[in-house]
Amino acid sequence: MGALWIRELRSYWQSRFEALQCLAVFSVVLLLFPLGVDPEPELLRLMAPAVIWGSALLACVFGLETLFRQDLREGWLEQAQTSIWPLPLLLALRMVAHWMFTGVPVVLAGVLGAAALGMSEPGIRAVGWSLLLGTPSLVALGSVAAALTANLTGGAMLSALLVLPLYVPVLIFGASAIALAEAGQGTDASLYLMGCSLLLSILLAPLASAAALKVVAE
Amino acid sequence: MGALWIRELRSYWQSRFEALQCLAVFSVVLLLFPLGVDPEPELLRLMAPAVIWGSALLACVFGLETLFRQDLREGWLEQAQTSIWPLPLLLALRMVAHWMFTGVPVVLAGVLGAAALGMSEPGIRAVGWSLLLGTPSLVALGSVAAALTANLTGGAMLSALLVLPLYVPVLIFGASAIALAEAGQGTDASLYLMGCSLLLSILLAPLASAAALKVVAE
Amino acid sequence: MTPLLSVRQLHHERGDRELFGGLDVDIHGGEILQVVGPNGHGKSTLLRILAGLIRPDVGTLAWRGRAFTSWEDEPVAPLMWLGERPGWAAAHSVEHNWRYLRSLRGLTPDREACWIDPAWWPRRFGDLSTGQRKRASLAFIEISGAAVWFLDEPLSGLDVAMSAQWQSRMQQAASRGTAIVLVSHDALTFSPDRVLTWTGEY
Amino acid sequence: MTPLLSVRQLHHERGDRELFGGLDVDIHGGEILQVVGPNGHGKSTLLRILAGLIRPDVGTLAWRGRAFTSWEDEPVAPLMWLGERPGWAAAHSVEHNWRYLRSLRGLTPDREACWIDPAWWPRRFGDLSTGQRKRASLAFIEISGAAVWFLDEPLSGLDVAMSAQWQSRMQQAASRGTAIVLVSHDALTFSPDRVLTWTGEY
Amino acid sequence: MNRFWTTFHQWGSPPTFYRFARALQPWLLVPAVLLIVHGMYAGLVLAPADYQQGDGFRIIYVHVPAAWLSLFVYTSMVVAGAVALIWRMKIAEVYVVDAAYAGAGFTAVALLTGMLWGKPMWGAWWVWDARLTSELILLFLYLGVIALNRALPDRRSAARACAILAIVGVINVPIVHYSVEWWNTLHQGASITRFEKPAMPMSMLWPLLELSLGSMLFYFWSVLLRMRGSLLERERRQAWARAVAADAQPS
Ligand code: HEM
Ligand SMILES: Nc1ncnc2c1ncn2[C@@H]1O[C@H](COP(=O)(O)OP(=O)(O)OP(=O)(O)O)[C@@H](O)[C@H]1O
Ligand SMILES: Nc1ncnc2c1ncn2[C@@H]1O[C@H](COP(=O)(O)OP(=O)(O)OP(=O)(O)O)[C@@H](O)[C@H]1O
Ligand SMILES: [Mg+2]
Ligand SMILES: [Mg+2]
Repeated sequence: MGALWIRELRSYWQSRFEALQCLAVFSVVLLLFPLGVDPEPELLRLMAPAVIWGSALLACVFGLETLFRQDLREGWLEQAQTSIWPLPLLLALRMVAHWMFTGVPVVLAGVLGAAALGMSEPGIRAVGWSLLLGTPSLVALGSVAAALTANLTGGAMLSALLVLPLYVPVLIFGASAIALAEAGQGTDASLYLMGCSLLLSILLAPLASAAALKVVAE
Repeated sequence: MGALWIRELRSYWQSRFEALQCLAVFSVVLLLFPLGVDPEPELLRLMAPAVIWGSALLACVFGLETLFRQDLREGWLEQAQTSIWPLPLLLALRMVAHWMFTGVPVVLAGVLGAAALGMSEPGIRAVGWSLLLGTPSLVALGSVAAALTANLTGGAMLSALLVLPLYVPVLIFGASAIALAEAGQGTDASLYLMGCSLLLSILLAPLASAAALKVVAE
Repeated sequence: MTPLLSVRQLHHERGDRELFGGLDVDIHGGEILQVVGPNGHGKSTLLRILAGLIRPDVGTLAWRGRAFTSWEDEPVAPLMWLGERPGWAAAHSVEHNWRYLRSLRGLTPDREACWIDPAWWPRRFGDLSTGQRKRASLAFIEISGAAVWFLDEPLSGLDVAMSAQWQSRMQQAASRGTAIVLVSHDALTFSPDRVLTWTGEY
Repeated sequence: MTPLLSVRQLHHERGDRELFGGLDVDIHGGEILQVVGPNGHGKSTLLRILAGLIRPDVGTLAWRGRAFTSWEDEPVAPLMWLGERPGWAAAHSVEHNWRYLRSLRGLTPDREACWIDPAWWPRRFGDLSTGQRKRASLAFIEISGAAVWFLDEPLSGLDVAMSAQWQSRMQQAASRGTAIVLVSHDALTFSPDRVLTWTGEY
Repeated sequence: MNRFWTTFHQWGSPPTFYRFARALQPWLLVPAVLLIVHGMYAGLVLAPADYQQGDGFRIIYVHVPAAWLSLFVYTSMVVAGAVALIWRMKIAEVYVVDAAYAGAGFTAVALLTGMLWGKPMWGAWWVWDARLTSELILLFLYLGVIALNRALPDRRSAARACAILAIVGVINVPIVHYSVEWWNTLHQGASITRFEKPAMPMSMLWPLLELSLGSMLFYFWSVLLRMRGSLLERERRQAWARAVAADAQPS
């Protein structure tokens, strides 16, 4: 297992530039929105929660392609199914590695972005925490959608369509935590909810994705 | 040529549900942003231009996968190169068909979305015009990026990264047209600029994409 | 002797057409079974069913005499699969693919004395030629220590010399007790222990 | 007689290795040229160069005696290409693919009397078996009226009967004046007009 | 227990279910029509106009049943999906897919009537309130199930994939339901609350209950109709399906 985990990490390390593109997409989307409006500081601050979380979400959706769609196209599933590891375990390892290479940079960039959008100290802290708790859920939920559309041509768009509604609760809690912090109120309730949904999705997503892959591949 | 064009349209018609997913992605992204903020009508109205254009842009980026990445993976390029049509022409046909099935629905949905975000009559009209002039440019510019990343694994994300900066001018003009209209001012200048960039990108994009494809395929 | 793998009363449909209507197959250790038959009559599908990749509509699969559930219980993967798609990542180096696939099966990354040309290790798998890719996949299968190999058209793409080499390597593996099920349209240089000519109910 | 297609003084590298160092090839109408050689010595690359898909590092290509630029000037596509990837869309029906590919070449969508099993027309190309997909691609090439065919391993995947059929179909086409360049590791049932054994500078 | 499983499997076998559904349908349709007709009459004619909203409130008789059903149908899909995945029961597979169409319809009706109602009440067709938005997300979930079902080529695996998607999306159902409360805990003073728990006179409430029950029966009738069609299509090569088809052919 250790060897497998190291290999998984090295896969991402070998294609680290690809993985960092997730960060780049996040930054570009984050930049696009202020460009589209009159850049008044007040408006920017109000928009900030939605913009940051929206960008994180979309970066994550773009990242799904590298999560395992590409591998599936190359016949990875057969190798995984005939391996000695349970498929959910393999998927879980992959998700963790994926998050480390795509989620973590987004969290860091989100904090920077929040500062750039002129948010307050507690607001920036809320951005950091909510992204830290939220992005793993995004990866986990995304993996289910990616698995469901695994052997479709043009499945990228369908998986985006399937996954975005699932992301909504995460978005709502995440953005509201930021907005509350900005308004000087406590964020514990929102973050607590995000933590719960994180636990739930981490536990269930590998199982659901594995089931989906098997169903779809038959 | 007529036969080819009809075939091109039928390709999209056969997979029309896939093409409509572009519309669905647009709508979902459009939804996400109001969810992230305090839904005060005033704030929503101010955010509207950025939100509508941002969603259009992202829907377009997701659509690139079906534009021709999938086909390339299946060996379409060799067939196109050995056909009797110049590659730029084939790409141009493809882009037009793609726009008809993905861009047009987005324009219509954008108008509806503008109404839902509580925009004024001239604002809604500006949304319609700017999207109508802007979405073809988005497709055209996107095709260049898709071509450049044609034979990369996980190229979806890289092409998103390449294309988003190219989209910025379109976004700025489009959003400013809407914002101007909302503020009760004339939008002709912005729309005129968008028309020019449309012409330019329609003329150049097929040539640039064809050149990129040939370079990348060698 | 109980067979390594056996399937009984196999029925399976694909898109309205019944491919198998009550097929029985036994696979014994040390035996090479060649499946031949016309295009589209279900050879590849049969192989996938035997390897446990798809569940048959009707029929039971037994592994070493016990009903098959999944391959996950064994310490070392008991079977190897070569399908149309190799399962190697085109964008990664041959070496990385090798180590990854070995670790998937709980094996150490040994790479001495295998059938891969040492010059290939640092190259991207996707940059190899058709036959080189095939050979790399086969080399991996060869030193896996698995009890059964399922090979769908292993010889296609290999040049004449390589094809002959692989065939003698298969024979050696069989003599060490490996069971091999291969689908191939080509005539083999040796005569396999058993030939299943599947013309089917198609 | 001027050859249909000729290449002179071909040099080409792939990843630091010189595959060809000054190769000359002529292709005449009505001739079947088989390219054989070990895996990875550049047969597929040679075919791509001849078909004008990649430009050689050094060397000139001439089509009917004139320097080659592109295939776009002719009313009907003069060449057919079968590579590793078929160029048919897996998600679309065989019929749709057929019509699309015909229109790419300026041909009417005729589909009578071709080598495709009529039951396949409505099916998704991706649902066909390996051999069926190969056969569909070959059927398309056969009735295209092109002057040259470039076929990279056309026989792999076909069953014995189909392989024999295709070989006789190639002979018929050659007798009608088509030039055929094929890469194949398999021994053919007939003896081709010319064999280029490419062991290369590899 | 054993008895239970045998019955369960028998009921789950397509021919048995087909016959059962055919027999049951009239018993659903007749009361459904009666309830709906009477409920409409009572609601639109007999019930007094609201002292605040006038006749506009009568939209409630379409809105609320549709909204309730939109949630109910999704929940039932999730249950059926679990059954389909665990016991590989064909009926449940068919139900997941076929219910999605009706569910999407109810959701759309709830949204549209809500918008129609919202215009006079809030002065806008649409506000970005959590209830409304989450209901819209529910519509997208339904559409996602439909799209996934259409996209996957194989019927059986498509249905099972849809079941997984439905189960993963179930989190949205409590969000729709409790959105009113949660939104209030997060943001105070949304103007909707006033309407959520109206103290209704019985003469207004009765027709609502009648209509809700009636539309639920009607829903069951229609989903059974769809399921029968799907089952016949799926099992078209089985003897029982051929027999049914032969019976239906006027010879
Ligand atoms: C597009 C706009 C609207 C949508 C999407 C919508 C959605 C819903 C949903 C999903 C429910 C069921 C909630 C549940 O069972 O938990 C519901 C119930 C209800 N809605 Fe709406 N609604 C909308 C507009 C309105 C308006 C404008 C009014 C009245 C002013 C209204 C009045 C009600 C009432 C009275 C109920 C029943 C409440 C209860 O269950 O106790 N709705 N609506
Ligand atoms: N998803 C599907 N829908 C409908 N038919 C299918 C599907 N998948 C496979 N088939 C059909 O099932 C049959 C069996 O395919 P299979 O790949 O097992 O054949 P095969 O014997 O391996 O053929 P080949 O020699 O060409 O490799 C073929 O006729 C194929 O067209
Ligand atoms: N992008 C690349 N980078 C480095 N080397 C490459 C690249 N593409 C191909 N090669 C090498 O070029 C050589 C020629 O490949 P080619 O596919 O032409 O061989 P081939 O003769 O067709 O072999 P086969 O019989 O296996 O099909 C191979 O050794 C291959 O490894
Ligand atoms: Mg096969
Ligand atoms: Mg080759």
